[in-house]
Amino acid sequence: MNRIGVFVCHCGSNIAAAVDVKQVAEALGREQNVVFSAEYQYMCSENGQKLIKNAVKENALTGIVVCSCSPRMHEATFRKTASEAGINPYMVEIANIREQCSWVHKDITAATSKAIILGRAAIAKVRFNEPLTVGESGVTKRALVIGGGIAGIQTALDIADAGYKVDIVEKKPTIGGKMAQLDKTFPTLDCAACILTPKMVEAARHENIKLYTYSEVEEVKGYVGNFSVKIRKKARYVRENLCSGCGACALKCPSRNSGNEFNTGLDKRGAIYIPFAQAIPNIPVIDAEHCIKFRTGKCGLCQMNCAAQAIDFSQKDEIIEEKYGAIVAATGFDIINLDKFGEYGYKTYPDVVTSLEFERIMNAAGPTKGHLERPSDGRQPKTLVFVQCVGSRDTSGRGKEYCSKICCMYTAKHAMLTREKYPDTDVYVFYIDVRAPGKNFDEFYRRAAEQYGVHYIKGMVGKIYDDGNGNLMVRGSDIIANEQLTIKADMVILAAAAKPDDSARSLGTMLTASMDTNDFFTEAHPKLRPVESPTAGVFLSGFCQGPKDIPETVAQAGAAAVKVIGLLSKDRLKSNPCVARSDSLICSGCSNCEKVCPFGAITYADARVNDGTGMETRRVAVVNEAVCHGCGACAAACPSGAMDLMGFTSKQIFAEVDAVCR
Amino acid sequence: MTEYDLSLEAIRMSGVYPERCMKCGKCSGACPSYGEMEYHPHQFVDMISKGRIKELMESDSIYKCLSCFVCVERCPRNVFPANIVEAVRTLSERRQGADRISPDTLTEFIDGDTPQQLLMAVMRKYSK
Amino acid sequence: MQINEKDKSNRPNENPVPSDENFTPLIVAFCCNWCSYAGADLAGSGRLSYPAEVKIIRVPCSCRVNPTFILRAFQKGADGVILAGCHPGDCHYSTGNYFTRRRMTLLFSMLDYMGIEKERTRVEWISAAEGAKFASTMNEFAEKINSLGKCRRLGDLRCV
Amino acid sequence: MVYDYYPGCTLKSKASRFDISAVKAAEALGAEMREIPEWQCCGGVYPMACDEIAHRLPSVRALNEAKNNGRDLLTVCSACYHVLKSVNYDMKNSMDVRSKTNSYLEYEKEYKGETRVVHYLEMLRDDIGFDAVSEKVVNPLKELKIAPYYGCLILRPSKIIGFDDAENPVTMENFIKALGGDPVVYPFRNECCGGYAVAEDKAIAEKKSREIIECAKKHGADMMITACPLCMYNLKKYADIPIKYFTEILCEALGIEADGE
Amino acid sequence: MRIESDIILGKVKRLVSDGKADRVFAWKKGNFCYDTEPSLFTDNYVGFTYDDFCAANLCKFMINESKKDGKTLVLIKPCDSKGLALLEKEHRINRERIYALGVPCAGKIDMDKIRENGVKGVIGIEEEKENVSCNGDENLIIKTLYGDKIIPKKSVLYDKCLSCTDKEHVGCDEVFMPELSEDTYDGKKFEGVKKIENMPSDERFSFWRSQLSKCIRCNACRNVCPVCSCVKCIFDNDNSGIASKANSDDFEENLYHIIRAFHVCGRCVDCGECSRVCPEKIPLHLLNRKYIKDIKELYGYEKEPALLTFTKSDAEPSVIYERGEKNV
Repeated sequence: MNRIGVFVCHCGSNIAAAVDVKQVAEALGREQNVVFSAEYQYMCSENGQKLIKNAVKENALTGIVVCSCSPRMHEATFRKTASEAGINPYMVEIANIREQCSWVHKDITAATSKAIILGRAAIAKVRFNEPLTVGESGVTKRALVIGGGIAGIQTALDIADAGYKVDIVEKKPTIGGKMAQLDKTFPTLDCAACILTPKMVEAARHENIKLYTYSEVEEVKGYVGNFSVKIRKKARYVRENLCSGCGACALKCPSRNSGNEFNTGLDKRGAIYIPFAQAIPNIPVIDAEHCIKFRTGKCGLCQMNCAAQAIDFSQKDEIIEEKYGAIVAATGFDIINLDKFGEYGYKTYPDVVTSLEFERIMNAAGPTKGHLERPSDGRQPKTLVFVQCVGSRDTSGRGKEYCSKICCMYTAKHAMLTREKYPDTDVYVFYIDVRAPGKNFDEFYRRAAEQYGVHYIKGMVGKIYDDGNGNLMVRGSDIIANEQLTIKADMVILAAAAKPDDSARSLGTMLTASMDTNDFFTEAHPKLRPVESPTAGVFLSGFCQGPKDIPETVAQAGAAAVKVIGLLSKDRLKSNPCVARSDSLICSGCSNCEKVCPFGAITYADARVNDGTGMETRRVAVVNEAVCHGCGACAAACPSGAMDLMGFTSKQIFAEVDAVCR
Repeated sequence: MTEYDLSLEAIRMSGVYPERCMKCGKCSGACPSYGEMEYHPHQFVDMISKGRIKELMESDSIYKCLSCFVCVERCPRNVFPANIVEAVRTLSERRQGADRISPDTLTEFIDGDTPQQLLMAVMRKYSK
Repeated sequence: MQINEKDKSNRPNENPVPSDENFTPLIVAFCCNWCSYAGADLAGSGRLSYPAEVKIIRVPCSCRVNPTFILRAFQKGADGVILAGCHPGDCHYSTGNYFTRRRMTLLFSMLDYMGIEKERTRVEWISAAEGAKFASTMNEFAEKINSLGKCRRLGDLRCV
Repeated sequence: MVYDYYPGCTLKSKASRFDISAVKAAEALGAEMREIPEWQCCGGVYPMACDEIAHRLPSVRALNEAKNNGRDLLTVCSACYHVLKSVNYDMKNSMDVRSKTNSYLEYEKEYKGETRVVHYLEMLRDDIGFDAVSEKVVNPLKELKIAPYYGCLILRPSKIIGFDDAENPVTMENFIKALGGDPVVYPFRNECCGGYAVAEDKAIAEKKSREIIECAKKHGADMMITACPLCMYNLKKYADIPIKYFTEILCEALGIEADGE
Repeated sequence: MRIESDIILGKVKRLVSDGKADRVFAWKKGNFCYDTEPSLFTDNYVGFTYDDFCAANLCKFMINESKKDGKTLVLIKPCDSKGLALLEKEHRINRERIYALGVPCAGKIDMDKIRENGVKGVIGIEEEKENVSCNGDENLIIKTLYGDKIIPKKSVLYDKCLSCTDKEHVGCDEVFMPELSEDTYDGKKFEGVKKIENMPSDERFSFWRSQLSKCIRCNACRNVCPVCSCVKCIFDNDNSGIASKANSDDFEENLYHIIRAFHVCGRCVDCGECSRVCPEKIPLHLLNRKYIKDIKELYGYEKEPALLTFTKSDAEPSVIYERGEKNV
């Protein structure tokens, strides 16, 4: 039996001046189930609240309607009042008769009758309110960072410094990511390795950080605060606890056929190798595909030469299961495959290279020891052509429709460094637009053009071909000069579009974190929650959320860390009780709700149900209340009405509609 | 028909969305006929979207396109510059007496090896 | 003040339908909590007036609005229904209003197809900062409904 | 294997050796090319304007004929291939073209682009297989450096034509390899020869054709092959190395006499 | 070539004896040649038939059949196959317990249309082989108690067959003799919808009012619909706030068809069963097809049902105001 109390607030004269509050209180007092009705100067005041509490006790009220200002202002206040008076805080409804009535309607009769109708709607709704309890769950005080590039390292360091345990999972044998491969960084031209390697070492030494390199996330279960993750630690065939990192094995390895990934395949490495000198951990790994021992059963030179007896050909992949409170995706980027861009001849001509390959060529630790030598004949190129937007801003289906953001700047950097070290070179850059909106970015690009004499050509390259004499002919347009030109070049560098790492898509599925069509992780809110995934407890760091340069990545990595720290600092997580709920008796298990849920809060389970026609097993929707945000998309998508939203049930809204339209 | 309407008509005929163009100039970087043209593929796309079709229609450039589809193939934005050139040329030729080559003048270039295919193509491309 | 629970009938026919001369339209506005409801509050704090016939029902997100809510409103005597949500791309729940957009486009198209005046339904994106837009939208909408007159068609579209 | 064959006008006149060699070689490889009755010229160029319905009709008639015969439509000429395939694409994907064309033709059953258009090279590659071709070779084209010339129409636009990678095609190279020859890979194999513009401006055709021939020679070609009579016409004028239809060298390799002219 | 019932039955028997299924769901002859009905065959095939009168869609029966142990073989026409695929996608059937045998379809015959032609006492139907009518259509020989009548086949096909755009099966375990399927599409799928769209608003309203007023709420449309597969329909759930059994002028009654159409919006497989089974001949498919047309025009075809997905550049709802006439 509903016993409802109505409390009409004057809000000084804010309401009372335009609404006849007495009449409202009287009219609402005559409504069904209303057993108490009163008006008062300031309901939100100490005395006003006391009035409510007393009325609850004296009239054994089960529901409260406050006709006052916007619920966005004082709903929380009156819920607390109800709670103190001993009834469930979710048995309170507010009729907004200030912002949406007295303040906007001049005519007192009209405003008064509207206030009465709004009050009736609130009464109609509160009749169907149910007591709701705030759910609580614990928090595992450990975070997982997926990806060990600069984004992942920075996030992990920040979390670890705040005193929380954090694990990094990196699929490659070493952390460092793409930044480790770079030569210099724009716009300051400081050496990438010099600023990155100390961070790598710090991450490795930090007491709160645990590294899982050469490992991949295999399964994620659970929800915010309580994730359970399976990590596959791939067999290195080297015992990490024994290896001293002396590198003797790598030197002795007779296999020399594998492309060296760290140098983008520009030179070869052995089947047992340490990716690069500063690798962390400094432990080699055996590439079983190329290892002679694995292929033929004979060899084992590395084993014979290992003083520490660390080589173990029988090692198997290991599955580690760990619990986490928060997960950070920091899977980074890769560059697109250029097979579809035959007109640039990347596959045909060795001297057409990607920018990442050019980074390695220019890097002192790279395959040419930092000397500018072109891959085909080792000659120093005299004329270099850079082509921007190769596959970026491309809607033809061959590339990516977005701007990769970093190419304009690194191309300017490459062009500048080339001209600086080799003043006898001619450097051309074909560009569509130069995008340099960042601190000192435009100045940097202008310096390349003005001080270093880099020829910027607004236009695009149509075809790259050879003249039969070993020269590359670059045919393109200069749309400002309105001419087509053909440049005889020695080397061409393509700024290939950057894309999210291939591992992101499957990770997104595991995390039920939404992704856009380009496989970038979607943020919870594009402006206000840029480092959070819509999936609670999952955070985003770096390029995996969208194209970013290093400073932006580091900034976002820190922001993600703060969000993680904020979450881990709580002992209990309170959840919003206004969440979706599925009626297993009615649910058909059609999955419509799951498809519209932005948070991945809906899963399916087989339930034994008896709806009167006999016991049977059915696939029914189950809402994870800790993950649901309560938007109600599922409730509107459910054709059978099995899904409903607590606090805003269909019945409640129907009752409001009926009351308003009565 | 005003010049603007004529441009719209050309756009409609070509089935192309010239507004998709991001003005990269790749079409003109690839065009084999570039040197022979007064207006180049990227200008066709640009001018047509600005309603400046008259200049294009008057220009010999419309007869210099080889319909080799290189611009279509390489355009990163799915603009079909060749279709626009064709639409402008067709509109130009649909006007009275605007045939570039008539059956009478055909004989001028015919030699013993001229394939039939060429005659057909010429009739289609250079006359109403 | 104590009131006895006596004969508080809630029958829908309690209020007679106003005759056309003194017709005042009834408009139901579903507003999402995060943007449009806040926009309405801002219209209030700015004292930007709009007709009292507009009655707002708060929902967490525009995507909570089931088409049956809208149909129900018409059925029970509403003359116009407007649904207001965050601008596409700004949804508090990231994607809710994208679903709303599709649902309502299709539903309203269907109502139009069935001969219900399409001007009686509307979707508007109103952010929390757009108090003025809220007021002007409501004024405009109310005016339109006023000129359309009483909505009878949905009630008449019966299949009994 | 039986195909409906669309020869096209040039193959029935100036390029008869192209036609005869193709039919004979197919026969030897176990494929029958049945010329469809009363075919009309495809027009030589694809009408790009969406509102040109009349110019699409000859192609649709041939395509529909093949559909009714339940066979694939085979062409040897690149230009016909390009036109037929493009029109077929429209019939499949453009509601406007499809409905206008069909309402004009009044077929009993709407033609919706069901027919598969096959180029002779595709037949060799996909249906017969270059391996099978290779087995039938009696005179391998040894020590002959052959530069395949693709031109435009058989490759572009690749999204519609879908014959091969438009920038780095390999079909003709593999074809030459199957005949025991040595394919020359050169960058201008997909550049335009000047095409029909020869009628408007001989200089363009000359410039383009010479560039292509020079490029092929520079990369070591002794001979060039093509699949288009118009390319043949343009290239031949300026070439000092032999230019042949690809079917001619196919006949040679298979040991078939195929003298047309 | 005609589709022979016996050949289909032969195939069915082979499959059952090969252990592909334990029972068969198909059609059974009725008292007359034209009143076939869906039927389950467990141990014999008495009355089994598959002919031009087997229009009923069997896929919805699979919801219950697939709850049973063992496997049910079900005959699936091309249009039914889309419904079966949706039921599978929405987890409403246990697909592993079904053996879907695609059977060819050359269009199904609407007995009412034969009657409208003034033909009575029908005892059988044959296809005329020799004389093809001038427009290329096949003719049917209707055998009646009073002698043979010849009628063009297209004139007596169900409307749903005339708007059937493809005769391709999806998701069947096996498709039997698909070459016997015949295209029955008359090229006018959206004509009906367009006709209504082109009416003035008042006329549209009176059209639908006159149609929907005929509804007797027998629920046949819902019960036959392969998409309406909820365990418990919202209209049968007193607690839903929508169902209201007591009042005849209430919400449910007035808006039943709008809500039903919306519930199947984007999921409807356009099998046309709703209109076919309606005892009052309300053209319900025109509601569903309106949604199909709108979805196609506004969003194009997509993998997911239109209401369960979106793109950021979707049309704004205002698109509706921009077309057609204005009421104000």
